[in-house]
Formats: sequence, structure tokens, C-alpha cells
Amino acid sequence: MLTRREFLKRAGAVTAGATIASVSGINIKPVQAQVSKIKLQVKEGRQVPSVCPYCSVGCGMIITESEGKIINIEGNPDSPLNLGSLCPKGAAAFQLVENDNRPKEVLYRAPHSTSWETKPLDWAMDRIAEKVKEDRDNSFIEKQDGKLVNVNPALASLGGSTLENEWNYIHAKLMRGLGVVNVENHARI
Amino acid sequence: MTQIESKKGMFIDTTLCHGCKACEVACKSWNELPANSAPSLTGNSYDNTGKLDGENWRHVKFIEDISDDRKDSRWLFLSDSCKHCQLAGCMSVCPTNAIIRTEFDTVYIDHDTCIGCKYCITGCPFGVIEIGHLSGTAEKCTLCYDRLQAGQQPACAQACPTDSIEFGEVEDLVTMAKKREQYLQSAGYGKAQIYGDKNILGGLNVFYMLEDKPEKYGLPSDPQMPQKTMVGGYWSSVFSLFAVGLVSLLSFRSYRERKFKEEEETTTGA
Amino acid sequence: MGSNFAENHPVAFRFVLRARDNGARILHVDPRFTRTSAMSSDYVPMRSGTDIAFIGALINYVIQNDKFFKEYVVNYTNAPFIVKEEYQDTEDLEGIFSGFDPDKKAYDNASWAYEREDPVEPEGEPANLSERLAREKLAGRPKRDETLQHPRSVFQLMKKHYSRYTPEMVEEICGTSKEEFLMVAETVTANSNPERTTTFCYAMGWTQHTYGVQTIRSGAILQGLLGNMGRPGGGILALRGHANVQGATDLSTLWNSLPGYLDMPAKGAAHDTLEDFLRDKMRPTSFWQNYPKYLVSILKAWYGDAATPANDFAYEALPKTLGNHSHYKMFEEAYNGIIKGMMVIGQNPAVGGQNASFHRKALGKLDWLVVKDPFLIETATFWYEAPEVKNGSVKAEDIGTEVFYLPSTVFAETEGSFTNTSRLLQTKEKAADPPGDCRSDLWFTYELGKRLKELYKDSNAKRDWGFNHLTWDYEPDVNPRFKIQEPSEHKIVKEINGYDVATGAPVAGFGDLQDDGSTACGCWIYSGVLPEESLNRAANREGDDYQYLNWGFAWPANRRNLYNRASARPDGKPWSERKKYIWWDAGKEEWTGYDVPDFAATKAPDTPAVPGGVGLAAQSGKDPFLMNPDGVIQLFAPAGLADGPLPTHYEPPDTPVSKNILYPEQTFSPTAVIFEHLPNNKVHGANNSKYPFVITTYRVTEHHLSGAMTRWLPWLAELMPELFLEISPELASELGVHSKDFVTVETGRGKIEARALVTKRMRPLKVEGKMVHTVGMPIHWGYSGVATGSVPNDLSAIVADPNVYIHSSKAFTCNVKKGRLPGGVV
Amino acid sequence: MYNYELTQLKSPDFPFIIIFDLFIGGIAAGAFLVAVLLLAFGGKINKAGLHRAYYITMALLPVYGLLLILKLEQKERFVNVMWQAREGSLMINFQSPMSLGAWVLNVFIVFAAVGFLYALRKDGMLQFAWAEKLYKSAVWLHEGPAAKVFLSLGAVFAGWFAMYLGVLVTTSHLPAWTATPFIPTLWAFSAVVTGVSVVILLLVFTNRGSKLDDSIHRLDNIVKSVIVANIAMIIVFVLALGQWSETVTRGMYGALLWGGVVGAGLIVPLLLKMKPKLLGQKFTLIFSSVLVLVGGFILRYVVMMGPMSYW
Repeated sequence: MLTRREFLKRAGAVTAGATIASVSGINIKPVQAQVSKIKLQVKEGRQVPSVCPYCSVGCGMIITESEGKIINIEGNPDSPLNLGSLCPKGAAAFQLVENDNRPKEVLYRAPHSTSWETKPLDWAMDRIAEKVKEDRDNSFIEKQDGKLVNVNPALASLGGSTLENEWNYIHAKLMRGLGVVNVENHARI
Repeated sequence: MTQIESKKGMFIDTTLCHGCKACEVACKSWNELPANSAPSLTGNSYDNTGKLDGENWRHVKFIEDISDDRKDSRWLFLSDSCKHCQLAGCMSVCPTNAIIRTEFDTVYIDHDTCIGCKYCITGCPFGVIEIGHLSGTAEKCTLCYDRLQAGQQPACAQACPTDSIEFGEVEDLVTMAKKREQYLQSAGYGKAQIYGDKNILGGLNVFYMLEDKPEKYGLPSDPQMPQKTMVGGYWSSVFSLFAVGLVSLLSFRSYRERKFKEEEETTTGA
Repeated sequence: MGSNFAENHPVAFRFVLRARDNGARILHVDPRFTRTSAMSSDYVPMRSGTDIAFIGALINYVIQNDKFFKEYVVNYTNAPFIVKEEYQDTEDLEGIFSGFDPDKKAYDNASWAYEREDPVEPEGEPANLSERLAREKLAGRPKRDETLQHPRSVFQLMKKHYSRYTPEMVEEICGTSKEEFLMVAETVTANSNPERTTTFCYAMGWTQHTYGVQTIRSGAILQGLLGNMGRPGGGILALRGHANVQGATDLSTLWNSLPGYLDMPAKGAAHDTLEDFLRDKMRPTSFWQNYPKYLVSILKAWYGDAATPANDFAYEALPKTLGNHSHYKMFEEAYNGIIKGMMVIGQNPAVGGQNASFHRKALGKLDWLVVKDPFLIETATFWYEAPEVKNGSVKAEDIGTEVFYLPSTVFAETEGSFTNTSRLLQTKEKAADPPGDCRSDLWFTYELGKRLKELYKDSNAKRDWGFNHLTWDYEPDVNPRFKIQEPSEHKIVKEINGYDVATGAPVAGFGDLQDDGSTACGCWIYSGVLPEESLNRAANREGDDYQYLNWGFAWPANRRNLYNRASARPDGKPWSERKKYIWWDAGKEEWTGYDVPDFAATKAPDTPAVPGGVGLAAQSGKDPFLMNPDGVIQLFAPAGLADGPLPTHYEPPDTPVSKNILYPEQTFSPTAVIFEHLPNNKVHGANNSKYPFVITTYRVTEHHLSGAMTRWLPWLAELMPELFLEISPELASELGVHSKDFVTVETGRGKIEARALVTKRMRPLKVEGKMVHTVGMPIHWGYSGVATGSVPNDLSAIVADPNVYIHSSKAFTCNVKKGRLPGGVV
Repeated sequence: MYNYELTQLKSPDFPFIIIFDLFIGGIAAGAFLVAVLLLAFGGKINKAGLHRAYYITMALLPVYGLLLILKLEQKERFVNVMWQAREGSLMINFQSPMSLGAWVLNVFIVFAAVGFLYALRKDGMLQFAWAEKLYKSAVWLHEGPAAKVFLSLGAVFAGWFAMYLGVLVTTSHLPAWTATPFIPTLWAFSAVVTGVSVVILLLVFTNRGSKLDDSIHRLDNIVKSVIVANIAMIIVFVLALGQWSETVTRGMYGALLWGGVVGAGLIVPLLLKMKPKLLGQKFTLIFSSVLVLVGGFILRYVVMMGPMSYW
């Protein structure tokens, strides 16, 4: 499974064609009949099997990575689900990876502010953990109507249908562990 | 002298195409073609690409063929791109021989030679070529010449979910298409027809199975080489130059006779 | 039917086209002529929201013309079962079933039960907890009448229930002409017999209604009558939308279920102790009899050594649901300030949720919000880019929510596995490190858990006991190739697969799980994915030609076609040579075939059901549907459904017709959940002259749901750049609109603008004597990203189905006018 | 409902420079052609001043070449038209009018240079000693025994050059251009008319002591007859276009074609030339020639831009 040219083929074209007629100075053969050959550069890389993140058909994909950068994404011909083909979304998956619309830092918006600020990742994680603990401690319900319920009503979690099984499992486990009952994902909207 | 090693081509069966545009995106993804920076709705069904040009080397056409009472409603799709013709109009008019016949019998624009004279744009009977904004040279589908050299099939043929775009040796594809045509005609696609066999520009290496006549898809039923009126042009102009030469000489000479007469009258009259 | 296969699952559609070219008939029944209709053999129009009327008429046609698969129906469905006297049908009570409580708007299903023989006492001592509880709940075998003549047999009840669903009624309700309906009926029945099978492919077209679950059940009933269930080329195919919606439902980031479709304990029910809970959930005569084994295994997996028989395996640490916490209830509680903080990971409710403007109001009421997504989606930017902020009606300064936006990786930068729509687990590997501060969601949850463990480590309050004893060790196995390490996928998959507590060795399958705490297993249906320490079957990648059994792992136990025992006759021989799939090999005394048999491997077809037996013993060798009580298809569902044992046609909450022709008193589904008290969430009711046109929302191939993963990609944004409204030329001429003109679409909930796309693919339908126009609009647009536009989901109301609270966005009404919104969507 | 054009034809969007290109090329070719023909077959007439036409051609050809290069997208690669780097051979493609035209241009430049040297010698200007042999050979070619052969060859190449610009446009798929074979003829007639008018202007301004009146009147006579041919040709061209005539006769283009080209550019100068007394001999000549030039330019504009902007 070969992949992305190293550089646009305009720069990479190495001319190697030669026709006998040209040696005599003027190439008088009609253009249609001439055959020429131009060697183009094609870049190879490590091939990583993957699965398409879009719909639920689960098309097999081959991601080609070279020097730590993803350089091409195509269908996986061995996958019996798609036999190497993809739909437009799958075929555009490369732009899901290489896209300058992708923010690279953590953004934070203070209450009532009108603009983002960038913040370090660890700061955000610590603050989120504190907020979770603070809300949980303030509004935890141990008993309701005389029944033991152990519910933390203050936290809600949304999301999951686009994420891996491993995340769904440990996230559901963490939420239940914290007593969160408001856990939902796309399955029902 | 480089020989044609194998005649590669594509057979595009529009009865299997459901207009998903995976081919368009796969082509852009492999060839690193930029997207239209300010796209807008064209209002023509689900086709918002509009036409083939420097950045869109593949364009899926949407043709809504529905009667007013909706009794017979059809939605035809066609994934259009360069046909890699045997008699290539673009190759014939290219003044720098930048458009070459490759060893896979495909038509390829050599971007280091092309001077951007835009002459091949009108040379192509299907309107497939246009100047690429990025490269400043003529651009069109290359049948993934670099992938062919690496022994792969073109990106669009690989991406097509329903194998509507079938890549392979042209002869095998033609036999396959003939078989498919018989099946379709027997299975209720009365007007199914192959478009691009020998009698169209010597045979198109990328040929189609249409569900109706070519005009319905905006394809010329009898495309010609651009040189069809060139000879006429030469003859008419040779004739005209001859006429101009004659006219100017005659008028030149008649002026002289009149001049002599006047001189005689003046000399005799004086 | 109820789906758009070619547009939303284009790659899988290859096999539909291959079938078509092998002579199969493809019928597309849909309100719109879509790319699927273009490729189908026949297209049949219908009014959006009337699926149950259409399928009910098919059921009626099958029964009246005696075209059902008699041997299949008698043996494999509960048609012969006899229902108690107290049961009264909608035909008797003008549109409602017996047991309806008007003010609670809910049913008490006591009157729907079977008439049962008296129970038989099982001998011997119960071997384990599961058996003991099962014996307590054991009731007698349901009475049957194999001749299907008994007036209270399920078959006769159905015959009466659907008697008025005639082709003429279909023409009246659905707007489909009689000939078109009869063509569909004949095609379906002609292709449903031992030699040939028919399959139904459905998606949101069936589910997104206030009677969504019942629509699917109507399909199941029809397929049961036609004998297509469990057979190759038959059954019902759910075309699910997301890459891992199946996995998310299985491993359950859903409010009401624990992993493996076990239920969450609820405050309202008798779930105080573990035993109470297990007794309530026990289904003695079905595979669910093993329920206790799977629940105890989860508790052992979650709480490890702290879960002992003494403390009910830490059952009390589990939170109990206080009521309904589905998506809309969650946003209602957020709006009312009960929920302080919300974590939105990989979802986009600000434009994806129904009545999206309400969602944005609710988000504005939160204390803090975490949004984790590869792009700056609308849910993160609602406070400064939402239309209401742009046109000044809401000021950013007034929104007090503290918003954290954490950039996340995309699929290629993490490993893990997805479960596709046919339950197939496939792993994917990490290709490269994510840029900058982007981290995977796995990393986020694991790090958050570690930090919280740190914060709670020295608290010994009773409420924190559960969390402190949660097992939380997924340290990364360092992969030198990458700089950023991910929590160990192997450790998580091992916990999901389950392991023997003593030895720590992974279990081979859910058959080995015990309810005495000796095994731990995160999700029993996935058990078997990691039979040995080093063999992750989800990573298998050898395809073969037919059922590709060693490509990935399909839960349960790699069975590709569920209930495939039904693909063989009661005596074990295949129904026909052509549709051979699973059969009884008398020589080897076991079931064999092209797939993993969905049956006890060595249970001969003629083994009788053990009288007084529990679990699978209570089912005979010819009962293929293991998970159902008595092992047969539930044509009539005595329990488990909130809106009636048999699907009944009701009109959607917004409907152009004046009344429900079948049941004039019950125009709308009596148990539909209408959120009246939410701000501007009014339904239009019947024949509302202000909103004369039917509108349906849907998806196109080029975009993916709320567009969060496609509208930021230039290659896809240019394919479908702007929001459009598909209008028929007839309606367009009435409104004086041409293609590409701007139109405003208005409902009681919101007003948006879109460009008109005039097409003959949309057609007015004659319903109730008048022409009703249908318009359609894709839902992918929002106010952020490369391709922006109005938010279509601002138009729909939050009304939900009583079973799973799915909304109704496939059929509501609106008004369309020429021209733009006053401010225009900037 | 919008549907796809019959053949989704593309207008090449040649840049606006091509109009100047065609116009200047036409003049250079027309002037040279007529001058050469008259010198060769003019008989005993007074050929004073005719050699001055060579100055025009020699002045305009480099401008034409420059414009030819400017209208390319890859300007620095114009040499590819003659030399093929990839194949390492001379580039000639008989089927491509532009490739053929490039070689015709080269040959035409040689003829123009020879003519130019001859004209310098006749006017005694720039007589460099070292170039003495060159001047002698130029004179020999013009007045020696082979003069007729050399001059007629020059005429052929000049005619071919004027014509190739038209054939270039005819060998395409833009319906209006390829529907008729008459565009090369249009260009040729217009080339002669504009070329000769420029020669007339040059002679009028350098006519001291009315030595050149005779030549001027003869050239004026040629212009009159070719104008008639030009008008006829335009009418034939538009009729032959048939359904595609709309591309050149719609809206502004129609006004420019009939009003600008035929009217102001051809008929008015013809009438003025018929009645020189009306505005005075000298002024009529100058004014009518300028009108002809303007008409020629507008003709190029209409026939090129009309069809291209039709889609």
C-alpha cells in the first residue's frame, strides 16, 4: 500500500524519457504515436491498520505514517466490510488529522468573560478535578425518601458514540464510582 | 524508444454509482488538491462542484430525470473525469508536447514542460482541462500515474464503494462491459449503452456504461478532434490570401493605366 | 424502509447493489426520493411518521391472505400463546390498551400477561444464587393453542388488532396509492418462504418518533410472521449512525444500564439490596436467568477485593437512579440549576440536540462545562457565536458558565476498538502522536480519575467508600515509538473480557462467569474477546469469503447472525438447501454451519423443555430465541414496553391531518412524553393552520450528524457548503421561490433560514382529501466551522418516546416563507 | 431546472493581451506582405518609399513576440515551444497550429530582417562598415535575378503568419470559433487593411516634397478594394456562424461589430477615400487609416472575447 508523494510531483518529476527520433534533432513522428515515460516519486511509510471514525459500517483503513507524521489514509483492501473502498467522509479522513482548524492548546473561558484564554493542560485538569469534587461534596445525596441512593446529581456526562470502547467502559465506571446518574450519549438523540 | 507496456483504463458503470462522491474526495486526498476556498450551493441537485477544473479532477454529475406526475422518476449519477482518449484532442494541439502518452497508454500533462498557453483547454472535446491555480500549468486527471508506477490502482477506483469505477486492462474491461451491457438490457435497463468504445475518438481508455443517451449526461454523442476545421481554415485562408494578392495587384495596375492615360491627355492636350 | 442506506452507509450499500444484480428486489419506502431510491428497483412514497400504519397493513395483508410462514410461526413465535381475559385491545377501548392510567399517562401491564398452567416444583437444591432466585420467580408454562384458533391466542388478537389496517386505510393515512402498497406487499410475501428471505433495513426513519420503539417492533412482528428472523438474508438490520454507538450502548455510557444491558438499580423499585435487585430482574425462563453472574462479575471488576459476599459485593456503592435521567431530562435539570457541571466529550448538543436553542440556554445555566473535541464545536463556542448572541438577544457577559475547551486526538492518534452496527469489534492502532496539548479522551478520563483518587485519598466518609475502592490501574505500557503514552488498552480489554479472580487468567467466555465472586468481568457480552493473555480477537485480520469469522470479534461469542438456530427447522434440518446456515449434525451430535451456532452446541433439537427447569433448561431444543422468555419471538409483548404490547398507529405530535382516522379519540400516542414546561417547546398539535407543511430532517453522505467531524474539513465543506431546504416545484411556485433563493422556515420553537433546492424528488401527497406538501432539511449545519449556517434542530420540539426517550424529528410541521431572517445568520 | 451544457465546453479565458497580439501581428504581416508583393510584381511603377514598410514590420515583430510570451502562464518557459527539454530534440507538432506558427514566425523574422537591411541601405541610414557584406546581399536579394523568388517566398511566409493566428483559434472546440473555417480569412483581410494603412501613415509623414504621392495613392487604392473584401468577409462569417452568430452579435458585441468594425472601421474610411476633397487630401488619408486601425482592433476583440464570454 503506497502512499503520499514526498513532494508535489511537479517538483519531483525526473525526466528519463528518450525517443530515437529525437536523436536526429527533429522529432517528426506525429505526437499521438509517441510514448514517453516520466518517473515520479512516491513516498513509503509504516502502514497502520485502523477503523473509520465516521459511521457504523466500520470500514477498515490503512494509515501510513512516516517520521512521526501521518501522510496518507486509504481503505484497507483486506477488510471484508469495504474491500479497500471508502465513502467521501472516510476518504477525507486525512484532513481530520492534518487540519489547521484544529486547536492545539487548552482554551479557558472565565465566567461572564467574552474571550478565550489559553491555559496549560495540567492546570485545566487540576481545576476540573477540584470542581468535580467540590460540586460532589456539596450536593451528594446519600439517602432519599428513606432509601439509600448514593447519587451525585451535580455532575453530568455526555458523549460516547464516537469514542472507543475502552473509553466508554472506564468512563462509565468512573461516573458510577462518583455516583453520577446523568450519563448519556448519542445513542438516543 | 519507450513502448506502451500495458493499456490501463477504467470502466465506470453508472448503474452502480449512487453519487456518494468518494471518488472526488479520494482524488483530492491523494493529489493534495486544495478545496474551493469560498464554496456555495449551485442549486443543481446535490452537485456543488459544478465542473471539472484545475482543482477538481473528478466531478460527479447529478441528473434528476423525473416526470411531472412522478410516475417514472430517475436520478442519474456520473463520475466525470478525463477520458484518456486514444485520439487525444489536448495532446494534438499542445505546442510544447507537454501532454504525453505514458507507458500505461494514459494521457499525462508533464508539469515541467507545460507553458500554460491554455490551448489544450479548448482542444479537449469534453472540457476536462483547466489551469491549476497552484501550479500555473494545465491540470487534469492523471489516472494516478504515480500510483500506476508503484503498481497500485488509482485512488478513485480504490475508494469507490460499489466498484462502479473498475480499473484494469482496457481489453478485459471492454469484455466485462459488453457482458454487463447484455445483463442490464435484459434486466430492464432498456437504454443501457456503452459510451467510449472504438468509434469515439478511437476508443476512450476511461469509458462509461450509461443508462441513457450521452446527451442526457451532457456528453457529446460524436466528439471530434479539434483539427476537424483546421484544414478548412488553411484552405479558406490560402484562397483569401491569393485573392488579396490579386486584388491589390489589379487595383495597383488599374491605377497605373489611369495614370498613363492622364499623362497622355495632359501631354497631348497641352 | 425508514432509512437512507445509500447515503448514510454508502460502503455497505455495495452488498445491496450486488444483491440487486443477483436478482433481488430492492424496495425503498420513504417520504423522500433519495439516492437510495435512485438505486432501488422500486420507490414507494409515504407520509413521514406513518410507518406503523404501513407495516400494520402489511401484517394485516399477511394474516388475511394466509401468507405467513406457518411452521415457523407456530414453533418459533408466541402466536399460539393465550393471553389472560383481562387484556383488552385498542379496538375495544378506542385506541388505548387495558391498564392505562390517564393522569400518570402510563400503562400497568398486569392485564397483558399470558394464561399460564400451574407451576411445577423443580427437584433438588438450587446450585447457586441465580438458580435459587429463578425458582422463586418460576411461574407455570404459558398455555398454547397450536391451531392458532383460540380467540385469545396472540395470533387472533393480532388479527383483530390489525383488521382495520387495510390498503385503503394506507392510502388514506400514508398517502401511498393502493397499487404501490399492494406491490410492496406481494413482493415481500413472495420473497419470504423457505427458499427466499426478506430483510428490513431501518434507521432513524423508524426510531425518531414518539412511537419509535413500537415502529421497530412492528418490523419485528412482520419479520416473525414471514419467518425471516435468524436466517441469512433476513432479519432486521439497524443502520446505526456512529462509529461506536453500538459499543457505547453495550459498555453503557447510558443512564439506565450497566455494561452488558444489565439495568441500573432504581430508587423507585425494590432494589434496596443486591438480592432484591436480582430478584426483580430475574427472567427465569430465558438466558437472562444468568443475570446474577454477570452483575456480581461487574461489581468484582469495579471494586476488586473490596467487593465481598459480606457487603453484597459493594452493591450499595452503586448509585440508584432517582427517576429518568435521559438526555432531555438531563438538560432540563441543567436548565433548572440542579446539574452544576457537565462534561461533553465527542458530542455536540448545542446543535445536535432537539430544540437546540433550549440546549444552549441550558448550557448557559451551568456552573462549569468541559468540552473535549478535535475542533472548536458549537457546544464550546455557544457563548459568543450562537445566533441569539450574535443578534443581541443574549449577551455573552450574562452567560456565567465557566468553559474549558480541551483539544482532543482524532481516531488515527489513539488505539482502541470500535463496535460496528453488526456487533463486530475491530481494534485500531495508534499511528502518530497528537499535536500540541491534544490528548486522547482515554487519557482525560484516566487522568481525571487519578486526580480525584488523589483528592479523595484520605477521606473515609461513607459516601466516598465506593470511589476510594474503585479499581483504577491502567498505567500505560510504554510504547517507545511515541512520546505521548496512552492508558493501557490491554488492561482495560482484559477487565472487560473478565478474568478468574484467583488466578488472574482471562476467562474463555461468559459461560465461565460465576455469581459467587470468583470471577470478575466488566461486560459479559464482550467476554471471549481476550480468551488468552496475548490473543485479542478484536485485532484478528484474516478475512474469508462468506462470514469472515476471523476478522474482528462479534459479540456474543463471535456469532455473526443472532438467533441463527431459527435458520433450521424445528427438527434441526435447514429450511432449504439455498438458505442453509446452521443445522444439526446428527453424526457429531452438535450444531454446525457457516456461523457460530447461537444455541447450546450439543443440545439436540428434540430435547424437551425440563418441566420446572430454569434458564435454558426451561427451553426445548426447538426454541431459538434464547434471550426471550420461553425462547420464542415476542409478537405480543406482555412486559418490557411502556406503550402497549402491540404497535398501534398514532399521529406525530405535529401533524397536518385533523385526527387519527383509526382512533379518533387518541390522535397522539397516549404515553408520549411531552416536555410542556420547557421554554418555547410547544407542539403544534393536529392540522395547525399556522404550520401547514410536513418537514422531515435527515442526513446527507457528505456530512456526519452535527457536522462536528465534517464541516471543519474543507474537502467535505465544499461538497455540501450551505444548508438547504428541499422543496417540490409545486410548493416552490406557490411560494414564488426558485432554486438557491433564501427561505425562512418557522415552527413554534424557532425560525431559521436556508437556501431552497427545488426538486421533483419531493412530492405533495394526497392525505385526508387534501394535498400535503413535504419539505426536507439536513441537520448538519451550525454557526461554527468552515461551512456554517442556521441550526436546523432549532425547529424541532423535545417530545419523546416513553421507552427510551428518543425524540421525534422525522415528522413535524412548519411554515416556509420566501426571504431571509431579519438579521440573517452571520 | 439547471442541467449540464451539451458538451461542457470550457472557454480558455485567453488573457486580454491576445487581442493586442493578434492586432500587431496582423499589421506586421499585412505591411510586409503588400510591400513585398508590390516590389516583386509591381512592374515599372514608382516604388519609392515602399521599402519603408520593412521598418514597420521590424518594429512590430519584437513587440508581437513579447506579447506572445506575456500571455503564457509560465512565461519563462516559452522556449519549450521550439526546444523540447524532456526529449532533448527540436519541437515540431504538425497538428498544432501554435507549434507550426512558432516556426513560421522564426522564418518570417528572417525575411523581415533582410527586408529591414535593404530598407536601411536604400535610405542610407546606419551604414555600418562591418555589415557591408550583409547590406550587399540584402540588396542583391531584392534587386538581383532571384528577387522575384525571394520576395514571393517572403509573401508566402508573411501570409502564412497572418493566417496561422486564425487557424490557431479555429482548431478548438469553442462552437463559435470552430463552426466556420473563415476566421483565418478574416484575420488575413484585416491584416492587409491595417498593415497597408500603417504603411500609408508612415509614408504620409515622411513624404517630403510629395516624392511618395504616387506610392501613397497606389496603396490607398489597395486599401479601398480590400476594405470591400473585408466587409463581405465579415458578413459571410456572421451568416456562416448560424446558431452561434449570437456569440458575436449579442448586446455590446453586436454594436461593436456592426457599428465599430463594419461601420466606423470600414465603410466610413471607404467613403472618405472615395471623396478625398471633402476633408482635404492629406487629412483624409490620415483619418481613414486611423479609423481602419481602430476597426481592425475592435474586430479582434469581438471575435475573440464574444465567444469566450458566452459561457
